[in-house]
This record gives sequence, C-alpha cells and structure tokens, in this order.
Amino acid sequence: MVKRIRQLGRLFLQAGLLLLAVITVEYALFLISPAIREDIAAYIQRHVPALAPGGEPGSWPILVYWKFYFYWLGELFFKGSAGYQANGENLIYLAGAPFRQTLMLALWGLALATGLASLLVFLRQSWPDKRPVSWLVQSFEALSGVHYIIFCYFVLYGLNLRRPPLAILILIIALGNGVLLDIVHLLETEINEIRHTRYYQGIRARGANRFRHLARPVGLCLTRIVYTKFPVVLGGTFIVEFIMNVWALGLETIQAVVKHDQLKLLVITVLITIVVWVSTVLNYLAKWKLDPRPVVRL
Amino acid sequence: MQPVIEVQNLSKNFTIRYREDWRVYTYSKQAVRNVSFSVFPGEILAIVGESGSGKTTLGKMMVNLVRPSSGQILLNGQPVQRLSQRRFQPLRHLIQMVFQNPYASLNPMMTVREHLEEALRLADVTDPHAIEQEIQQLTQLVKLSPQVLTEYPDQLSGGECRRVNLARILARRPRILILDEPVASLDFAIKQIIVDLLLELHQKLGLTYIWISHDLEIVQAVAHRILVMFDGEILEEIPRDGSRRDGCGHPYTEILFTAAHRLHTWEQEDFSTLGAVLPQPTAGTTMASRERGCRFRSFCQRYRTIGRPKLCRETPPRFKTVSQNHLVRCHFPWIENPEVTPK
Amino acid sequence: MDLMVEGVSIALQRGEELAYPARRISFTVKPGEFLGLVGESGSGKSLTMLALLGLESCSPGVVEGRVRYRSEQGQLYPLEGLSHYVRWHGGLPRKRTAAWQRTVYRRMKPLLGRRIAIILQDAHKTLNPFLRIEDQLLEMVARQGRADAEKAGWWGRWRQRRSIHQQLRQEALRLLKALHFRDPERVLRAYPHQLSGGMAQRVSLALALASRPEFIILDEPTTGLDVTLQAALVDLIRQLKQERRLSGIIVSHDLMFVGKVTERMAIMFSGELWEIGPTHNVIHPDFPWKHPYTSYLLSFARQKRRGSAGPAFQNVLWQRPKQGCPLRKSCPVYLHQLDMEQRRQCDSADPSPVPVFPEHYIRCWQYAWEEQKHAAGY
Amino acid sequence: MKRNASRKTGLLTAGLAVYLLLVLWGSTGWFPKSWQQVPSRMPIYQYSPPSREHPLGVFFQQDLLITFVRSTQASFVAGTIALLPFLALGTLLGIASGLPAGFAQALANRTIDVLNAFPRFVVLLLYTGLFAANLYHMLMLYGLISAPKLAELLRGRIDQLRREDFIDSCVALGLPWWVIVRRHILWHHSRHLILAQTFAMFAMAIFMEASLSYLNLGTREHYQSWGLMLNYATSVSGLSLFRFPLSAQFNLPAALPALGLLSVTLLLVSLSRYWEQQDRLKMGRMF
Repeated sequence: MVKRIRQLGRLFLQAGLLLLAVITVEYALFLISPAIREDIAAYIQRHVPALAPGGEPGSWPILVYWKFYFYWLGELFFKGSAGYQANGENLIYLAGAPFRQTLMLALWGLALATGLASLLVFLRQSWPDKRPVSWLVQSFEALSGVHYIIFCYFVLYGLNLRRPPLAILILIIALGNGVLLDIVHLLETEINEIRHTRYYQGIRARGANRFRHLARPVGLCLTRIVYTKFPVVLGGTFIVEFIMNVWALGLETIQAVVKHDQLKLLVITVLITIVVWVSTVLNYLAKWKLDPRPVVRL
Repeated sequence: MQPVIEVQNLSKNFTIRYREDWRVYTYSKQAVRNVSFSVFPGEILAIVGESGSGKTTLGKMMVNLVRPSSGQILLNGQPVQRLSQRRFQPLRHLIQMVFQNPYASLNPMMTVREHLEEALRLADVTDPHAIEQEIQQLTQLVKLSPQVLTEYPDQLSGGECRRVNLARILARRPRILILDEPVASLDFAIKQIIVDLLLELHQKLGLTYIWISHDLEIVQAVAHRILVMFDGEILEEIPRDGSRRDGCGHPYTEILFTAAHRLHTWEQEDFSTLGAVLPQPTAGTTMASRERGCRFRSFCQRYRTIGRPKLCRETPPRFKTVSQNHLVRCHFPWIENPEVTPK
Repeated sequence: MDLMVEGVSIALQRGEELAYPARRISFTVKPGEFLGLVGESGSGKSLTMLALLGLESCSPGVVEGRVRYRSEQGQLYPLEGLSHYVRWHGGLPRKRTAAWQRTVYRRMKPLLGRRIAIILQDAHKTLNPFLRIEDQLLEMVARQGRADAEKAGWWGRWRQRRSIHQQLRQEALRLLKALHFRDPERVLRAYPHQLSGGMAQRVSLALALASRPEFIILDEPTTGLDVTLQAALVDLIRQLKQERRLSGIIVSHDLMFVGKVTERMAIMFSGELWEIGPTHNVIHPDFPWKHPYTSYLLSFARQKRRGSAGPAFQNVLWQRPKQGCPLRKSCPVYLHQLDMEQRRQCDSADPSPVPVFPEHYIRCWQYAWEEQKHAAGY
Repeated sequence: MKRNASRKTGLLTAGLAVYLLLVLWGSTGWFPKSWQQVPSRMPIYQYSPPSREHPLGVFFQQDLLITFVRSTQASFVAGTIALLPFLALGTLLGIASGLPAGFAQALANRTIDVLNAFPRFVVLLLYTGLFAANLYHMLMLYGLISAPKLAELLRGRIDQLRREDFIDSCVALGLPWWVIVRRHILWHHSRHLILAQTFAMFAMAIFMEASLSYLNLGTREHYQSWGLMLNYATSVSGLSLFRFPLSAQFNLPAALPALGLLSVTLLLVSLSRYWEQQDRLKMGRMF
C-alpha cells in the first residue's frame, strides 16, 4: 500500500513538474514579443508596483518579467486570482462558466463521436457484408467529411436554429462529426490488427467469450484514440463557439486576439494546458491499468 | 593455434518492466552469465540449449548488435565489445550472422537479385559485369535456380529463402558465420538438404561456423565441439565424439541426449524421467534461477538420486576436466565415481 | 466421439478465381483413437483442419463433401458449411462468403471449447496477454456441465458466485497439478508473459482440457518447442489418452513425433491424402506396401547422419496437371521402375485409394494393379 | 477485388484532375475579357445572379467564377506550404523515436508528447494573437505541430520491423544506417504510409486555411480563398442556402466554397484510404 502510494505520488510529482515546465515555456514564448512585454510592463506598473523598477519599461531587464511570472503563479495557485482586466474584473472568471462551457462541448462532442464510431465499427465488424450496414457506415463517413465550418453554416443559415437547447446539441453533433471519420478509421485499423493476432485466433478456437477477452485491448486503443483526438476537438470547439456566438473560451480568445489582451491569452493558454495535461495523466493511468504486457530494455 | 574469436566472462542483463495492479515491477534478467569460450579457425562450434537460454543473445553480441553488460570479446585478438557500429564496420566482412527467421531478414519489396546486388556493392563490387558474374557464382554456390533471382521473398519456400539469405551473406565473403537455428522449423527433406549445403560450404570456402541450435541430434552429426547452455550459462563443453565415450557428462546434457535420441528412434519408450525438466514458474523470471549453489539442481535427477548433497546447495559448480577437452560444470560429473560419492 | 470427413474439398479465393488447397479429403476418427495428419509445410494440412472447423483461416472454406461429428451421447452434428449452400444453389456465393463463414462458426460454436478442443500452433502466442491465466482458465472450467448450477438459475448462481468461484478454482488447480505444475497457484496468478514456452504449451493444453472435451485437435504441437519439451509432450499426450477416453487429431510435419502418439496416420501432400492406415504399418520400414511419397519421407526420417538427399517430390498444389497422377512428375517409382504400359496408366487417370491391409488405404496405381491381378485370380 | 480497386482509382483520378485543372487555371491568371469586366456601379455587398457575361454571377465586385478559381489555387498553395515542415519534422521525429533506447530517442519521444499536448487550432490562435502573423507562417506552424501524427506511425512501423529482426539483419550485413533508413525503412516499408499521411495533411491544411481566413485571421493583401468567400457570403449577404429549389435566391457564393471544401476532403481522404488499403493488401501478402 505504502509502495503504491509512493509510486502514485511520484507520478503526480513528475506530472506536476511537467505542467509547470510547459507553462514556463509558454510564458517564455510570450516574452519574445516586445508588444507583449510592453503590455505586461503596463500591468506590473499598474497592479504590482512593488515589482516594477524605475525607468522606462523598454529598458527593464528580463528578470523582472520572470519575477512577475512567479508572483502571478503564486497569486493564481494560492489566492485564486489570475490578474485583472482593464475594467478591473478578475480574469479568474475565465475558469468558471466559459471554461465549463468549452469543456462540456468538447467532452460531449468527443463522447458522442467515440460512441457513434464504436457502434459503427461494431456493426461493420459484426455484419461485414450486410448492405444496409455498409450504407449506414458509408453515409456517416461521408457526412463526417463535412467540416465544422460547413456544418455550422448549414445549421445557422439553413435550419435557422440558434436557440440554446437545440443549438447546444447541434454544436455537440458538429464537433463529434469532425472527428468521427478519424476515430472510425483508427479504431477499425486497430481492431483489424487485433483480429490478425494469434491470441484472437486462440480465443476463437477455444470458443471463449470474445467481449470479455477483447475488453482490455480494445479499451486500450480507445483510450489512446480519445486521448489523441481530445486536443483536436478542443480546437474545433473554438471555431464552433465563434461561429455560433457561444460565450466560452473560444469567443474570449478571439476577442483577446482582436483587442491584444495578452494577459487574458496567457490565462487561456494555462487553462488549456491544464486540461490537456489532465487528459495526458488520465491516459497514462489508463494505460497503466489496462496493459500488463512487459517492456524489455536493452 | 590462434583462436579467431575469444569470449571472456561475457554477461548480458536485460531490464524488464511490467505493470500490474497499479504497480510497476522492474527486474533484471541475466540472459547470458559469465560465458567464456574460444573458436578456432575452420571449426564448427555448436551452441545447444533450450529457447530462452541466451543462445541468440550470445550470437548477437558477437556481431555487435547487442552490447554486453560485462566481459570481453576478442575478434582476431582485437577487443570489439566496446566498438561503435562505425568502428565495427571494417570487421563485418569477417563475421556475419544468419538470422532465425529467413523471411523477416529479407526486404519483402525487393527481388532476390536486388538483395544480392546490394550486398555485393557493400563488398566493393561495382562493375555491372562483375556483379552479374558474382551473382551467377553465388547462386551456383548455394544451389539456387536462376529463375529465383527475379522473385520476391514471399514467393520463395522456406528452404529457398534460407539459401537466399546465405547467398546474400556470402557475398560479403565472411570468414566466420553465426548460424542461428539454421534448420529449425523445416521439414525433414529440406532440413537435410540445407545441412548438406552448409557442410559443403564449410568445406569449400573454409568457413568457421558457430551453429546455434536446440536439436542435439543434428548438431552431434556436424559439430566439432558442442557447448551446452542452460539459463545463460555454459554447463558443458563436449569435444567431437567425446560425448558419451568417457561416460561423464552433465545431467542436463544427458536429458537433452535422451530426449533427442528417443524422439528420433522408433521404439516406443516412456519419457517419465523427463517430467523433471518441465520448467516451473518462479518469481520474476521465467526460468528457475537459484541464488546460491547449482542453478540446475531443481531439475536434476542426479541431485535427487544422491540425496541432495550440501555441496550442490551451497557452492556453485566450476568447470571440471573429465577427459581431454571435455569440461563439465557439475560437482558430480559421474555418480559411480567413488571419489565423489556423497558423504 | 468420432469425426467423419467424407470427400471434403476446400476452396480459397485467389484474386478472381478459386484455388483448391485441399481436395477430396476423407477420413474417420474412431472413439478413443488419435489420427496423425502428416505432411510437409505447404501441403495444406493445417488449412484443412481449420477450415473443417470454420475457423476463418481460409475463405470461402469447405465447398464439397460433408463433415459430421458424433458426440459421446450419439448425437450427430452435421458440420457442413458452404457445401450445403453449394448443393442448394448450385454454386458458390459471390459476395457473401464472410457471412457464410460466420454461419459456419456459429454452428461450430456450441462444439468448440466444449466437445471439441483445439490447440493452435505456437501456443505461447495464442494465450491472451491481457488477462491472467486464472481469468482464462476458469472460463473454460466453467464450461463443464454442472447440473446443480443449471438448476440454481441465474439468481442462485449470482448469490453463490463466491463458492462457485472457489469450486472452479479448485478444479483448475487440480487440472494444473495433473499437468505436472509444481506450483499451480502461481501459474493461475501469472500473466502469459511470465510463462516460458513449455509452460505456455501445457497451460494451453489445460485450457483445452478444462471443459472436458471428447475430441482434441493439436495443430503443430511441436513447432517452437525444444527437444526436451517435445519428449515431455509425448509423455503427456500418452498419459491423457490413458486417463480420459480422448480421441483426436494431431497435425504435424514431424513424422517421428506423430508416430509416437497416434494409432492411425494419414500422409498428406499437395493438398491430397495419399495414404492412411495404422501408424505401425505406415512407418514400419519392413511393411511391404508403401506409397512412394511415404517411403521418401521415411528415408529422411530414418537418416540420422548426413547423406545425400534424393530428388525431392514437387509440390503441385498450384500447378496440378490436368489428368493422371499429380505426383508422377517427381515420383521415383514412375521415373525408374515402371514400363511404358504402366506409365500410360499413370498418365491417364488419378489413382483411387486401394485397401492393402485392413483399414489401410494407399492411393497409388501400383497397388491398384496388384488388386486387379488378385481379383483376376493370379 | 482487382476490379473494385481500379474503379475507385478511376473516380479518384478524375476528381484530382478537375482539382489540378482549377489550380493550373488559377495560376495562369487568364480569364475571358467579359468575366473581368464588372459594372463598377454595383454595391459591394450585393450578389447579382448569373448572366451571359458572368456564368456564376458577380459578388464583391468580381466575377464569382474568377474568385472561385483563384481560391482553389490558394488552397493548393496552403496545402503545399503546410506539407513541407510536416514531412520533414515528421520523418525526422519518427526515425529518431524508432532508434534503440538512448538520448536521441528519449528526446524525440518527449518532443512528440509535447507537440501532441498542444491543441493545434488553439496554438494557431495564440500565434496570431501574439505575433500578428502571416497566414503562410501559420500554415507552416500548423504543419510543424501536426508532425507527431506521422512520427507515431513511423515509429510503429519501425518497432514492427525491429521485432522481426529486419533491422538487425541489415545492420549485421554491414549496410550503413542511412541506406537502411532511406531505402529499406522509408522507401520500401513506409512509402504508402507516408503518402497516405501526405494526402490527409494536405486536406487538413486546406481546411485550416479556410478556417483561419473564415475567422479573418492572418494578414494578407489581395488574397482570395474559400474561407474568405464563405465568410463574406455568410456574414454579409445573409442569404439562405436551403431556399434554392423554391426561389431564385440561391446563395451561390457560400455554396461554392462549401462544395469545394467538401469535395477536397472526400477526394483526399478517400485517396489516402485507397493507398492505405493497398498497403494493407501488400502487407497481407508479405507477412
């Protein structure tokens, strides 16, 4: 038990350090641009005068910005404050409703796509030469070639559906639709690979319960697929939110881009990084649980 | 005579990691432990053992594909175990390896001719006329029919594929060949033909062979010297035809001989003594690996017959010379020997 | 208990046309008897076995003849897959072969792993690497018919699941003990990668035996096994034959191995059976009637030391001559021993099986002539 | 099987030919005189329906067909631009991560992980937000951060070859590593895979370009693209697509790029599928 806790603790420590490293690198990238440095300098002068040295912001050493970075991280993690907008609002509101909205859209879209793709793959694997099944799968595939833009365009201007409950459903469908083709494709490749393994033939020859035996390998490739598709769906959410005018991270990002609100961009970056990091950790844990096969190192 | 290969105290550890119940287990498996032997020019040295006894790893270490954990390999007196691939490159014309799975070692999208041309270009034959001639010679050497040259590896039969591999490797004109299970999983007829071919090449080209196999019956017929490996360790070194003449030997070799002999004769015999060698599970590793004493003792009929002596349990055995050039790593190479009767 | 295979041909889709990797295979396996199916690699023996059981290794599968299996209770299971379809519709289905394979497999499923057990070649890789041996073995042990469990109903089984699990576990431990495992508990807890090749072979034997089958099929049991383990396997199979009244088929290229454990042996080459008879007769060097191909095989098996190999028989699986005996091009008897008249006979028609001994049939014109002479009163 | 495959290629070839013809036409810049002359009095946002001078009508003070053809060319350029860094980095990372365990392999694996962790579109958005970027730079960045996809597939293939002793036997024969990588691994064992990925990436890059120009991101002048067409048509004209059978007010400026995008996805995705299927057939034959 103690050993297990220690191992899990080490895992989370490693993962946390990775997260910190990624955020630091992102901040370093932010600092390359002089415009952003100016914005941050203005913010420091206004809100954290203790950190600001004298003189023109243009001549400040880079160390000041890094000091601000740690100050900002401390504020974020210990006081729950992510800095202030020009109108005095705390930027932590981004982690509330907008973040929830984006996450919900992405997760439901992904769940829909994965479920539908699994169903389609199951149908096609079970009845490989039934015409209606192949028509169904092919029509879904053709439809999922339609990108978010076109899908949302159809919905917006064709069906004129912009009221909340239905619109949200359609957003989810649009999002899932975008990755459906990919998921079907990847899943089918993996399952075909499993079908050609010797152990699958052994299971068949023994007349064993195939669902029980294939739960782990198929679960393993499903988690991998979901993990690789998650950032894609997240990116898609941003476009869809903008097109459908949903108040969420996507819309906020576009506004920040237009208004050159750099601190807001930084906060959004950190939020997205945390989400993707959590998905990485979950994927790792799932792999850990599901795959008992050994790895040989030379 | 100067040995072409000298292996001294060679060991190889693999680290194996697996996850189970939210826990990560790591253990080190010693595939080859403290192996020393030497190979003399023109010799056929056989290495015999079960699968998982480290034969293939040993072969790969000699052609610098696996880096040894410790120990030394001298090739013509030159230590090679620490050489990088590039430094080892000039030695590749000296020593070559034929791999176990002939189909996997050929590129399925290249014809046999392309394979041979590629190998010849490595041997600095660049003139197209010379290449054509060399290909002719090689196909004659390994007795391939010329129409095979235009075919792809997956159109070949198992025997043909092995010959193509052999031709490809012979194009580099090696002096030493490491044959990793050259006739395993072949049918009787083709097995015999390939063995004949290999022996003919050995005669004609004056090659040195290191013949890795699990079948004592074949090896006994062809080899000059046999090393018996078990769990990464050499248990016995048998000189040519010296196997049973002096009546001594390691109990493991005895089991191997009995099994091979009984499988290759028609008499309906019972195999009940062989139940002892069936491998049993132990923690971490797949094969039994005792920390102290003789590693083999849990499978050893002789150990049980002579009343589980303390010597076997406490001390790891060393090589004993039982007759000329015949070394056995056993405390009791011959149990009727009055000197070593247990107290 | 007995498997009856009558004139089965197996087809394989090769591009547009069909190829026949096995033709007119007939044999019967009687209760308590093992049949060895011996041939070189590429002679179609594994393919035949898998296609008979609908295991999807070739498509479309059995297209001619019939396969029947009679269980211990005398129940008759007809196992004809496509041949049934072919007889009704006068031809092969064009597009729906996959569906037909599924049909065959569905029909086989109540037998597979219950009455008939199969051990595929390379046993280590046929174990599921994701599950413990326990999870795989208990599922098969639970297949044994249990009257009390059947009576309990699903709710009763759910309530007694712990004790049922314990019972199954005990059963599994007993089975592993019988297969010479010294520490069966540990084997149950292990994953397949923690077993060595020989152990995996025995574990898959345990998986096959767990459901108390009547009939067992071993597909190339010796490939990839070391000599010691091969020898031990011989012992194990003999022991099993004594203890349980098993019958079965062993498919192998190893004449010696098969000769040690079977009662009857069939020699297969180029997708056809050439000789079938009691093992002792087939492999005994002094038995006078032999098919030329059998004597060719035996000459290799008996040769311990090196020696020159004779001209090889050519596999004519894909380039079968239009008429006559398909093996005659490389048959030493045809080439060196026959006169013109006899050769013409060989050229003109395919030989049919001739009984040379009780239950011993050889497909060769030599013996057909002898039979004719005998009938004519010579 | 054979007949099926050939029929599929026929359809694909036709589709590709049409697309490439449009691209070529756009790059020559030659259009009939009558198309180029647009009444200057026309209000900028109005779409005038097809007439004899303008086969598809006039929109944004330009002949719609001209806009469409030029946009097709832009899509091709966009796809090509994203492709170069994608192939270069993907191959490099794939080969490095297929190496035996060592520093280079660890580095490549971590790079793949990090690149995988970024949502691609979000990265592009941030990039525009930070650097007021050029569209072409953004597409290159997109190609760069999509590279792990190719790298992972290559890594899988190399792992498979290594498991089968193929690479070991090449090394033991004495082939230099660049020959093994170039001829044996890349050309003979992964060409179908790389080609299929190339097609998929091309399609994705076209979409990305459309998405970015739809959102009005990336600086450009005198630039015409499908995304921009869609943007102007939907945001400005407010016409409905679905009223087409019932009325003459069909929103062609929006429908054309939508159809173009749709056809390119279907074309290139099915093309990559076709290649992959070929590859699988080959592998099935081989192993």
